[in-house]
Amino acid sequence: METVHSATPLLAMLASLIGAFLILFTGERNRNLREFWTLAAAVIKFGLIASMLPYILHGKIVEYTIVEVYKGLFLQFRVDTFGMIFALLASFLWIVVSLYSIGYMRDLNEHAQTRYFFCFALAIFGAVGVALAGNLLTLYMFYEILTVATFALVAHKETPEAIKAGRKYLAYLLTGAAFVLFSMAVTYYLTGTLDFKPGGFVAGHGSREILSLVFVTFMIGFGSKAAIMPIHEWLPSAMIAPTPVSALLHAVAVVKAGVFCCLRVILYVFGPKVLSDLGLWIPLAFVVSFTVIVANIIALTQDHLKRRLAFSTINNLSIIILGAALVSHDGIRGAMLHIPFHGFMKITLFMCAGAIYVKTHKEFISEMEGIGKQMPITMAAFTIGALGLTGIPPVCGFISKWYLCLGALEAKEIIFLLVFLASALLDAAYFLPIIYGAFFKKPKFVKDHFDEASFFVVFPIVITAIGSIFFGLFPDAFMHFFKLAVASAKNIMGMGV
Amino acid sequence: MIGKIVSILIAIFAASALLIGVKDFPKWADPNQPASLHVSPRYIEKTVEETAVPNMVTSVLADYRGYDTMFETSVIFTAGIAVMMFLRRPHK
Amino acid sequence: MLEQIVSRYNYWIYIILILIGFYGMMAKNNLLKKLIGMNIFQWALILYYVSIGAKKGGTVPILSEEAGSPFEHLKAIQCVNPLPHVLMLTAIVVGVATTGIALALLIIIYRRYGTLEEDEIIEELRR
Amino acid sequence: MISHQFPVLIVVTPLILSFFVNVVGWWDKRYCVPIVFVALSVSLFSAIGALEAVIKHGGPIHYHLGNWQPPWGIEYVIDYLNTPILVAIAFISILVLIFSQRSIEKELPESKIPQFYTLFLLNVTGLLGITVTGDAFNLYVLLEIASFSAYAIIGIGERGADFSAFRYVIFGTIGACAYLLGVGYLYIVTGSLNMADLHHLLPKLYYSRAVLVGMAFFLVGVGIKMGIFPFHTWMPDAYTYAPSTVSALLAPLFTKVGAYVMIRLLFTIFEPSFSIKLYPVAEILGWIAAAGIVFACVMALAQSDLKRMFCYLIVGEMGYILIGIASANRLGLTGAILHIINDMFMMACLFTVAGAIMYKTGDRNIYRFRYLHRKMPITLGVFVVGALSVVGVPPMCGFFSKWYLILGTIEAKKWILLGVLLASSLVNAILFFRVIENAYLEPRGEHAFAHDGGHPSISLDEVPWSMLIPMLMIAAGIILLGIFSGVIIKHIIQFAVPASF
Amino acid sequence: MISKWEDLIIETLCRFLIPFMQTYSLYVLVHGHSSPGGGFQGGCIMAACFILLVIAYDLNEAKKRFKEKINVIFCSLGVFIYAGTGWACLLLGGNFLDYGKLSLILPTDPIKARYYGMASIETGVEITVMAIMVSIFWDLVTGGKHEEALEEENARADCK
Repeated sequence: METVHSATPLLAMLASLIGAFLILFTGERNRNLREFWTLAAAVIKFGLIASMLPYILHGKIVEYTIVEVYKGLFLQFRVDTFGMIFALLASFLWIVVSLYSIGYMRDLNEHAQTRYFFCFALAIFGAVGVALAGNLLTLYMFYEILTVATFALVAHKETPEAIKAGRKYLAYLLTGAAFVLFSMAVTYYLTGTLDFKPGGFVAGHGSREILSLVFVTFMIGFGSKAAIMPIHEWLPSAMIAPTPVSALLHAVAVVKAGVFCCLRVILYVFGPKVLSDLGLWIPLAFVVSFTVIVANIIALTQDHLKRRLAFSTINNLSIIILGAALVSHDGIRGAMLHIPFHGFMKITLFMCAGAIYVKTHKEFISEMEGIGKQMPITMAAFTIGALGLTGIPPVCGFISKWYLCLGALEAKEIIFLLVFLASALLDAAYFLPIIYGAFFKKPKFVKDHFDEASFFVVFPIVITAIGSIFFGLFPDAFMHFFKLAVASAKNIMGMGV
Repeated sequence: MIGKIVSILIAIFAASALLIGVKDFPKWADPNQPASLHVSPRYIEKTVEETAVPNMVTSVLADYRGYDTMFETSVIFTAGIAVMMFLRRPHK
Repeated sequence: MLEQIVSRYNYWIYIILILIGFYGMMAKNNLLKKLIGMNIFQWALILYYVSIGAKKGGTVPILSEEAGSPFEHLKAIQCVNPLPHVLMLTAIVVGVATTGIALALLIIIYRRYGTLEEDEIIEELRR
Repeated sequence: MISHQFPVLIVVTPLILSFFVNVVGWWDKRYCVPIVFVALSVSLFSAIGALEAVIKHGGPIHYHLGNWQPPWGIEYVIDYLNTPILVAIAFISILVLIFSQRSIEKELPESKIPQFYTLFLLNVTGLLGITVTGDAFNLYVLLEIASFSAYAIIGIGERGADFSAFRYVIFGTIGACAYLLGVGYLYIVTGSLNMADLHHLLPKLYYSRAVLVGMAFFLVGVGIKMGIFPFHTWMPDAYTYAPSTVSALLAPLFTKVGAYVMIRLLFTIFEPSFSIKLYPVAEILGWIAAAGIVFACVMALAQSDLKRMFCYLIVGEMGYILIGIASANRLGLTGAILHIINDMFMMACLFTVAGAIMYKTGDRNIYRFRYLHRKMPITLGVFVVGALSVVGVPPMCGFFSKWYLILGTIEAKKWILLGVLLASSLVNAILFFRVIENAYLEPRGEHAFAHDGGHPSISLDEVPWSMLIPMLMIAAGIILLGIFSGVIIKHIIQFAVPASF
Repeated sequence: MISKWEDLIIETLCRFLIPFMQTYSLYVLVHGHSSPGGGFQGGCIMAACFILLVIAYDLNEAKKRFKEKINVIFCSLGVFIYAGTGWACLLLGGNFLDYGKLSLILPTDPIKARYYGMASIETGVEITVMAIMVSIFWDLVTGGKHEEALEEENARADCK
């Protein structure tokens, strides 16, 4: 695999960093300029990252070393296929979400918008950094930046609950970070390197026990961000944050970053071989399947729309990890596909929830009966997203779930196949009632004329909704998620497609 | 009261620690103790031909280890300035 | 044991002095007494150092022409070791300086709190 | 020619100019700061020159004062260990000087200013001298100069400063005397005062009890000056009540210089074989460090006064350095040395911020910081940088030294120390996010929700630029030190670690 | 003790003593090279004269003879002479405090130059010690408020 040395990753990172500080210095004085900076940074970033796509598709690797920290330890960007998936997803959805949040913030006339946009840009900075990081140290660095930046977003509303949620968030994630730091240090001490390698690099270093310990601490550390039960508690309570933030948290940056890190560790640090040799994947798989089922069941009981979505997120994240944990070719493929696809669908759902809130200040599902007549576009998009998550073609969720099921079969693990199917069913069980109520139940108050939220709010929803169908029909369309996933699965399993 | 007992215990502890060290000391006024053999002989024997000063204390103070003495003077200076700053009132 | 003590009695003395000074520094409630304890401590140290320099049968470390001993043939054995004395000149000066600063501080403290008893001052500060 | 004189210029330039400051300040106070600035910049320049010289020469450079060969004369030694620390000291003291002007005008009566700057300069002189000297007794004298000026400039602080300064006098004297006892015990068995000479003489005496006791008293003396856990009791009061400039000067420099002296003592005067293997010094230090960090975390959580919280933080940071020493291997010691420099910057950052907040609001209680982010955003930005650095968020420098410390503890298989390190960084997170919450977040209802722009009554009221620029430079230093820590280690610190590791 | 005593014997005695003390302190200074003595000792004796002056007469009398400004300058001057000697050696191309290099400007050989170098620094020490001791004495006995303290004491004396 040849490497291309180019500063593009650095420039892509700087785009959002500089953007963030431009936003900060522009401040409240000139809102349009400030939000122009946001969009400009987002577009430039996406452009730069997309410009690396051709190299990656040709099986090359884009690399840029900032500085050497210690012997064999660099601050380094290394863009491979898997990182590319996440980088594309995050940077693309940033454009959408920033459009959306401009509309949202203006409609609701939120306070401290400068801080909001600043931290938003920093969060994306962290997320894309996680995606492009070439080794664990760099990844940890951006992981921490992401954590700190998101704290301000979670606590943005500054109500006592919001502040409590922020504290909880920090408590969970910083503790997780400490675990990560520990396992990172041990890994470096054992292997003398931290560079990601498809198929893992710890093989042959250290004893069984120490490796298992390190794996467990890694999973606790990153799992705290990926909201694996029982350390998922911060996620539902973080729903207090403004909706674009929840959208960011769930679909794009934070939890996805956690899942991404988990996959990095599973596939690029330990590797399928070590996992199956040490039998580490079995407990992991069982924990996440437990998460899947329980999260779904809890989701059924939630009446607060965003909380229900939150638990559906927990469920899907665990599905992704499960796919990776069944060390099978298709499973990995499905997991990697599910990251961007779930991102698209879930962000649609959240932005719909936000649109409803902006327009009607309704947060509870029981209040939303008949809302489909009032805001048809929004609810149509919502329907698409929901159907996608339940895995109904032609929405993209079908594809990833299909491969996940294939993976379960390939690994000859019928239990986990059942888990996948059950989760799909349960998804249906808690999404369809919403849709049914929205369209077919009689509204409490009659309001027949259309009353959509403002353009800035609706437009992104439409985009993502269309996107999720589009990727369902052409999974290998312009962002080439499919090809990328296939390629990385190939590299990891070390066998042809 | 407790404080007094604790402090006297600490003091006794420190003193006994010092006494342990004393066991390995050379005898008092022993002309062959290392302190008299290692560095100081040069001060005694060479002072005149090297510094033309018959008073060894002065020659060591002002020349061999003159740098210490400079800071020693600065210590006095520091103390004077400190007292001045603490107490002296502005002048009318 | 006795031989130990007799042959090194100077060190015993300085250690006893240090004990006294240390106790005074820690246990006394009156700041001025603390200061006195501190001085005892320092002077005990100076005693220790000076006693290192002693030599049996050594004279003062000053050459004098009329002593009739030409400078060249002077042996180290004949004079006491001048180095500790020099060091202790420094230590003395340091002690004086410390006392000066401490006294100045005590004057301020007395002006501000009207007392030199430690516990009363702490009471005053709590308020 | 001049380059040959760098080691001594570092020290004697501030010394001789401090006398000028006193006299000139007597006529006109406006000339104090410029003179001090000149003096410190000359030392900074010479320190950088010395660093270059050491790197070019590739080893320690000896400078014989009065042209007397050691051990008869006093010598200055510059090597990979102390030159970076010299540079850091000079740099930070310059920044603190620039920072000091306005806050000193505010906090001190005008008649005391010349003496204050004289003592300021003498203090820095002492610290630089301690760092550069190669003679055990000379170190004592310089320690006393630094301590005296420290007593003095602490004693003129707010209410309670005088008493805590007197306490500091008592403790400091105990420390200095303990150090002097250590020197005496080594002198009576070796007859030498020169560090390098002691290093050669001691090994055959390693089984003499006098040497052991001497070392013990060395450690106690240095520990008191460092303010490590059992001996820290003078520190919180002294640094809390001192003028904010003074705590911004002493808190970063003095304690770290003590840490440097401890490393010198353990690995230059004694050999690692003695201080680590022959006696379990490292073990003991490790336990002290662990206890100290735990204690410091608990106490810091209990404080509501910003400066006092930082003071307990210093106790904890000292514990980190001790952990690095205690893990007794190359990685750990690298971490310790790196942490000395990083911690200088972090503490300078935090205490200057505290000073700036004092300057504007006159209040240090962290529960009264509400709306501060509207009042002084830049100051708080700097504070956040420092806070994240202490918490250990990359790319701030605090993370990297912690990283090496962690690797060191893993290599030394000291799992308890490792746990303490990780847990304490979490506690630090709690500490700082407590402050950040109070400063940044405004519980809803207190500010009108509908109209943005927030509280009309609170407007931007930032400290003057003469205070902002140093703070910003320190913050930039923190980030740069973090990113380029690898370079520093590669070119300097890895040679500073004793070769026997 | 800082106010006037109005005692003839003491005043006369001091008038008689002080010149001798000052001479003696200078003697101790210059003979520090060949006999016990030196800057510190001489300086302390010299300071004792002024302290005696304060005790026998009063602060004003002493300050007439030894102005406060002069005192401040002397404080720095002494140490400055010391460090300046070191700098001179530095500028003459030697190491710091390498008196041997002074032979380039003194009409002597390097060895003797060391003798003179020490003489100069001892003088510096004497000046500083004298000035500092006096100023510390003044500050401590009057609590820093020199003339005011004097006036207060005089007032108290008048009340009696």
